[in-house]
Amino acid sequence: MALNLTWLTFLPLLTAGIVLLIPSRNKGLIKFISVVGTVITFIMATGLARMYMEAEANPEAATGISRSADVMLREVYIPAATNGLSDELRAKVEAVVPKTTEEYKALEAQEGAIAALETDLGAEGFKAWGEATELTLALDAEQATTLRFVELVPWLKPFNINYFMAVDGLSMPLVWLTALLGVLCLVYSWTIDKGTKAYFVLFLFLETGLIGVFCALDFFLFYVFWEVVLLPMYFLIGIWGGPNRIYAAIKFFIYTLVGSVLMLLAMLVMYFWYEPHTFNMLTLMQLGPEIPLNAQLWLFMGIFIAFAIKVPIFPFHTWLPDAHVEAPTAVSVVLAGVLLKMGGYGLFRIAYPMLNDAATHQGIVYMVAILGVINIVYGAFCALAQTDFKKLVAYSSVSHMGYVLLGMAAMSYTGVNGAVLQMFTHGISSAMLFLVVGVIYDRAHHRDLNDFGGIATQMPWYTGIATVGFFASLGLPGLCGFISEALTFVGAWDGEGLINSDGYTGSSIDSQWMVWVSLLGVVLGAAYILWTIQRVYLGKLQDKYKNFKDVSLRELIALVPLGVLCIVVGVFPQWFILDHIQPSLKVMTDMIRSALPVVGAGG
Amino acid sequence: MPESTAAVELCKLALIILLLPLGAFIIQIFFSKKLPREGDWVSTVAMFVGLCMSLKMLFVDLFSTPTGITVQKWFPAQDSIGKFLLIGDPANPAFRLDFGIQVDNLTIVMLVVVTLVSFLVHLYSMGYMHGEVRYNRFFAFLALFTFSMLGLCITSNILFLFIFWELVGLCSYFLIGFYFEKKSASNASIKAFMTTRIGDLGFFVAILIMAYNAGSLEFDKIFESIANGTWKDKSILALGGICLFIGPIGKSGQFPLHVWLPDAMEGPTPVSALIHAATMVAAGVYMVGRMFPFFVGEGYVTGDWWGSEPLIFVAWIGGFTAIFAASIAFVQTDIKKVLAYSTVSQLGYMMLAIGCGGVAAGLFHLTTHAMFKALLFLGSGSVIHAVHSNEMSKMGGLWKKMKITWLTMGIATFAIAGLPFVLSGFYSKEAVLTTAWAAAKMNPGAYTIPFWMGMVTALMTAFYMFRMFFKTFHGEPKDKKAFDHAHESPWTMTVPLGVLALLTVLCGGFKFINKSDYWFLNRMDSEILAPYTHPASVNATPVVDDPEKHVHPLPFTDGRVHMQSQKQKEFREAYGLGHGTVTYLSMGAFLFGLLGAWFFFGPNSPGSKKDMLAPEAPLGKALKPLNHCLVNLWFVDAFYYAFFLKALHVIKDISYRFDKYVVDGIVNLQGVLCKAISSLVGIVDYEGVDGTVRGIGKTTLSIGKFAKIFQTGKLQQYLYASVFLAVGAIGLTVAIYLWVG
Amino acid sequence: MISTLASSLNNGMNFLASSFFTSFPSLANFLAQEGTEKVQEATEQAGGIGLKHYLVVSGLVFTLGIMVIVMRRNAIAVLMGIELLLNSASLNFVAYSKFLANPIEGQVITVFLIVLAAAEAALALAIILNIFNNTNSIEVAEADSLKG
Amino acid sequence: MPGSEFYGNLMFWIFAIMAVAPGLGILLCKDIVRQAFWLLLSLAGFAGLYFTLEADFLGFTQVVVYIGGILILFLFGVMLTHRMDIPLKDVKGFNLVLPGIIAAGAFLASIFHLIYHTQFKTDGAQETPTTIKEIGEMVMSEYLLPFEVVSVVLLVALVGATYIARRGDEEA
Repeated sequence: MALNLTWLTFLPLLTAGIVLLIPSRNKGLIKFISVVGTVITFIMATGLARMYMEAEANPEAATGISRSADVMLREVYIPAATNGLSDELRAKVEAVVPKTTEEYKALEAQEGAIAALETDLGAEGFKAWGEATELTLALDAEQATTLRFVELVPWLKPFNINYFMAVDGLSMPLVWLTALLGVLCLVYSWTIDKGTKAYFVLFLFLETGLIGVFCALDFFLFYVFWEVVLLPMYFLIGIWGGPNRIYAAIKFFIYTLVGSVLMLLAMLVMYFWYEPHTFNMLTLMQLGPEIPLNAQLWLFMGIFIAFAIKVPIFPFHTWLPDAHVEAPTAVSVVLAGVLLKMGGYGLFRIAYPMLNDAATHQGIVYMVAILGVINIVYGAFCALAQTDFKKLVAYSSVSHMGYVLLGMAAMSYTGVNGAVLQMFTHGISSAMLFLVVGVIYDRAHHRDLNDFGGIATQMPWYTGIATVGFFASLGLPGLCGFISEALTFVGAWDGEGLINSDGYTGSSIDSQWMVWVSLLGVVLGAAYILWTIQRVYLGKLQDKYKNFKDVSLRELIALVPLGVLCIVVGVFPQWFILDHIQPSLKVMTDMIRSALPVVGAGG
Repeated sequence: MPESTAAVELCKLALIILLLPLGAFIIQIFFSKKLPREGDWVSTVAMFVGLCMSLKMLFVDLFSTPTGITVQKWFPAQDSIGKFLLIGDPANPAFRLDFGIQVDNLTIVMLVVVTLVSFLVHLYSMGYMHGEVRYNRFFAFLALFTFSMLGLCITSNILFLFIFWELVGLCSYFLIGFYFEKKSASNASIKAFMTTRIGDLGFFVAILIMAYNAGSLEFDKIFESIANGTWKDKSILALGGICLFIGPIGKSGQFPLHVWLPDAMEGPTPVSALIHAATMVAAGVYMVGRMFPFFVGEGYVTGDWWGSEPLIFVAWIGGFTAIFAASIAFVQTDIKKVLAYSTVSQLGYMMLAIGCGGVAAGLFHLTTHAMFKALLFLGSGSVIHAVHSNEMSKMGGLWKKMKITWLTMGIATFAIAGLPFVLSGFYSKEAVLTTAWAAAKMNPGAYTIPFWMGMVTALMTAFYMFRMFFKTFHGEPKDKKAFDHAHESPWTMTVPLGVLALLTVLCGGFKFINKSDYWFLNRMDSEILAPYTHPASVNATPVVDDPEKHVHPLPFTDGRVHMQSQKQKEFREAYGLGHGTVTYLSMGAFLFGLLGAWFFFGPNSPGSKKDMLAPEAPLGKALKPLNHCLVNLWFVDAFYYAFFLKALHVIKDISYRFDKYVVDGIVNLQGVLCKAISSLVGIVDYEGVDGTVRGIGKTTLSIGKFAKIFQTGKLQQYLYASVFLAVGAIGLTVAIYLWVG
Repeated sequence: MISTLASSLNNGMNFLASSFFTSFPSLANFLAQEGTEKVQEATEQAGGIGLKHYLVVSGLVFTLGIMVIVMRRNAIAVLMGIELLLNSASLNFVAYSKFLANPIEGQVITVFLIVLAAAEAALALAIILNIFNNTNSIEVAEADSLKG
Repeated sequence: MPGSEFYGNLMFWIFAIMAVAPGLGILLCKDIVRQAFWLLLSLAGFAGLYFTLEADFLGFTQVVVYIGGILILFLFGVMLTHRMDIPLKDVKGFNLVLPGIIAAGAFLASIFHLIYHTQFKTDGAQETPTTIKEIGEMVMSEYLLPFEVVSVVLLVALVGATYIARRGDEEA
């Protein structure tokens, strides 16, 4: 089983296949196989991450590990792409495909060369040549320097769609987090006994979709995985959910679907209207300047709304509390831990790099920033008003995702790093919180905050871990929450942002009032978390909670790794993760800011 | 600059002191149940070792030269985990944060204070907390607190200071809410954490300003960027200073955000002693002292410290808090509340001192205050332990039963009231007031009122402290039963009291130990003046010894010359002259405070006999409105509760209702809309299209029925009908023919 | 509608009467022996037997035929009525052929008409016999099984 | 001797009356057989009219076919359907008398109105040559198709009539 992205993505699917074969009677075997499947995926993900880190440290050594991009292109892609042609034509095409961008420029320089090529290669041959050249240019471009573990095989040749999977600084942490949460959630849902087989198969299916979304670098493939994720979630919420699950599942499904339709529209527009008809994200990124500004604005809005629904951003967030309240614990852990990151990841991977003129447009920057601030403060206020434990945590997720937007709008190095790290850290802390809610829900079978009290005396270990989780999401220094928040705020305040009113230097969000208000959001965050801790854990123990057992092994396995992760990221952020995601984010930020008339210094 | 081996040695020592409590905390958390005596000795021993090390630093380094040591910096692991945060390429980083350790006079003093008080409190709580339900958890939090407090003292950059600052806040949250079964305790802990968190908001914005403008967050880098003008945006410097001070307002309980400190008395007494008297609240003072050049801003280069707004802001807040808190302390009946408000008042004093430019005076007062306030708290702890109640109404005449506590608390009360020339309290308070006096000379408009506030507070302090002393230990025992079984506390509690009492006396005596005047002030000033006064600063001149103006150059041994600008010169002179008048004034304040307290509350004094202050008595009636204000803590708490909390609840309800009905409403509306449209389409489809089809069917049927009538089967009728048709046809053709024709 | 019927009825009556009586005065003219061709018109105008006379006769016979069919209840009587109708029609044909351009055509058609009448009568009688055999009655009214 | 027209006219009126009057007879008398004989008279009147129109061949065929053939057929019909238990007299019943008169009157009025008002474009009495030759030519030349069709119709009628009548016997 070679260590590459394809195996990583489709291993859960394979496990799901195996689980399907097992008769649904012996639940034990089903659970065991699926957990083993996710554990292997997690080990592979860690291995890949390890290799990615080494590759970061010394790029030269990396070539040995996995075939680099252009080797993959030469040996795998071109033979596959041209296998339809006659042998001598294939040889001719392979010979002619330029190795580097300079070579292509030289070829382009002498006029008539390409026309001559077209004649002697014939239509079929010329089409294959065109696609191969386009890919070489894409892989040679600056964005591709940090791509690793490239998988490139032509998929739907007539439409120039190829199976293009790769991982860089932006997606590696999220892939690893998905694998980790996959293991923890399956272990946690060991007690699911209603339709176990369906539950585990759907979960593995979901995990494949998620890993696929983060690795896909072909827009079409991205969209396919995006929909693959949507389907199991619908069933998981719809069948194993709480009392009002149907409403929540439908609302979730339709909301995301509407968004994905907008994205599909934008994708097709970009495919059909602009010259090199391709779905390949890297070429589309180079395509940016050719799209006129107002077209870019329209496309940007379409894609932005699609991801805004997923993030979720203020006006489109109402599905989140319902989905979370109704979803079973393990599902809402994955939902909060990873699904919300698909939106943020999408904005970073697709919306900003491809449409960077629109992204750096003053109006859009302000819109995104203001939406971020609203998300933070509005989410915090709503969280304060909740009496349902899980809904409170859901709204806290809405509030925390606001930082991602703030960091993104700032588009300074620190801001972007802060935003990406926030996605990772929020994934950990919110996953922990939802597990914490799940543990207490399994015992008390209700989530009314005012009805709890004094759990600390009855379940000390559980309270300890829950406190770590709560204070991580509160943003206490020394835990993961603070690092990303601090970076985001420094980034947002950072003068080297994009544009401000009096010209193109200074902080992107110009007036620092946005940071002041978001800090107010942080204080409110502290308020509702402490209030929750007081209502649930402190105070006198009610007699009906007298016989609660403390945290069981299953719950410990789910909670402890996240707790440790919280502390490790909090104490060693740079060593653990920032060092590795830094270079690719720097490349991406430079590319996006290149759309600026006056390039802000790399502050 | 490569760290000299000596510096690295010193910083390593500091690092060890830092990590000791952390180790104790980890051991306590995980293994306390298995350890004998639930592991309380683990953190106590750790504290003791820490204390010995810091004492070594004190005696070895601080005494080594008249001006102590210069700044020693060391970055433990700058390339690996030490490089805490690095964004952008290392050469020109967008944001860089390294974990560095900085040891200088200020740090050593703080280390000594923190470890000493922490050790004594540990010792004390072994006795006081004996038998509590979460005994091991208490010591774990104490260790964690000490760790974060030490971390705060030795970091070399502002963001790490902020990190440890919040960790300290967290520990105070845990310790205040230790008895979390009591709702009031958990409320108090939340109140403490939230108020400090609001303060931290300002602190964090200041950090953001520094990160952007100064490029780096190291203390020396920030001051250098101000000094050599690389600071990007001068206008924001003042705002930065004020924002930075909002942090200490929250943490050290200054005026607007002081509300949490009295409520923090819900926690166990050792916690109050350690956290809310000696260390945590002092963190704010330490931070202001450490960041003094930033507060002064431009003035630091020109030497004119008394013009900058942030500094004036600090002085004013400090002065006002002092007088404000002292006034409330008059009417408190709970012994710990009195001490809490006295702490707030004394902290106001320290802020006033630093605000007037006397960093050394402020920190000197901080040190002495740490000693006697810790002593006072621990003493009150043993009294409460004996009487099992905080209310002074239950006490009285205890001096017979608790000789040691009475003696030690007596010394502390005299120290804080400012017994002239004998106890440390007098010297540090006198230093603060002289600085204020000198500052009033330098910038009369801004500093005269804070000076007088300080002076009045001196009088009030003496008054309420002796009021507490007399009410607790002298007069008739008010509660017979409580008095009977009151007994002296065990040795673990009384030994710390003795040690602290000894130190309170000793601190005063610095003056005699090595003869040079202002032992403490020289070391602190060297700290503030030497490294940051830019040699090329405007018209800086060397200091010349002038005995009658009490101006003495700092005796640097490493070849540096004590430079100071014109303003500094004037300030030094005013300070020297001020000594005399201020001493007399503060002696007067002490006497008046003592007499007033004795008069009203003394053992057999006229006031207590006739109970002058009773509500019905003439004086009592006159003071009734003032009393009402004081009892209600000047309505600050009530205002906060009514305004902020109510607003919060209202806003949260509005926003959630908005979210539920409007935003969600729209989504559901779309759902409902779709259903309505689809049912409409259904109806149209069924009635319309299908309707017409059925209609056609029906009509043909009815026509058929109608037509049946003619199909009678009778031949003749057919013929009959056809004849008529023929006739009709003929008529028609004729008609048409005529009509056409 | 009724007034036109009434007026056309008395026109018809006085036409018959006038033509009946004018034939006699023409007799008188005749007696006065003017030329034959003049006599031709004279009989024309003067009431000689013209086309209209034959038409009137066939109209009358046709109406009587209808009355017979409608009023008689016996099937065979009905047949007789039909025969009357057919004969009046054939008379018309012959009358027209007499007074129009090609005198023979009308007669040829009448021959065919007579042949058809014969065939029709035979068939009708066979049907009547069949009805009679089935229902033992040849009441026209009773044979209404084809009612709608 | 009075002019030939006189006799022609006279003959016309006699035959006209002979044709019309029996119609009333058929209408009124009850006995079916008498009706038959009235029909006989009417047919004879028609034959006479043909003679006045110099259509002698027709006259003869009328007499032979109509009176000789069809009338006799009618009589057979009457005899065959005659049943002892039902008196030959017509049974009163379905009285369409009044409506019948009205219908006839209306029809008559409209026919006469037409006859009276239309100006027939007559070319005057035509000299009609001996009709039998002419008719034969016409039948054999212009009217060949109708002649053939008529022969087929006769054949069909013949077969049909016998079939229908005989089918009745089988059943019985």
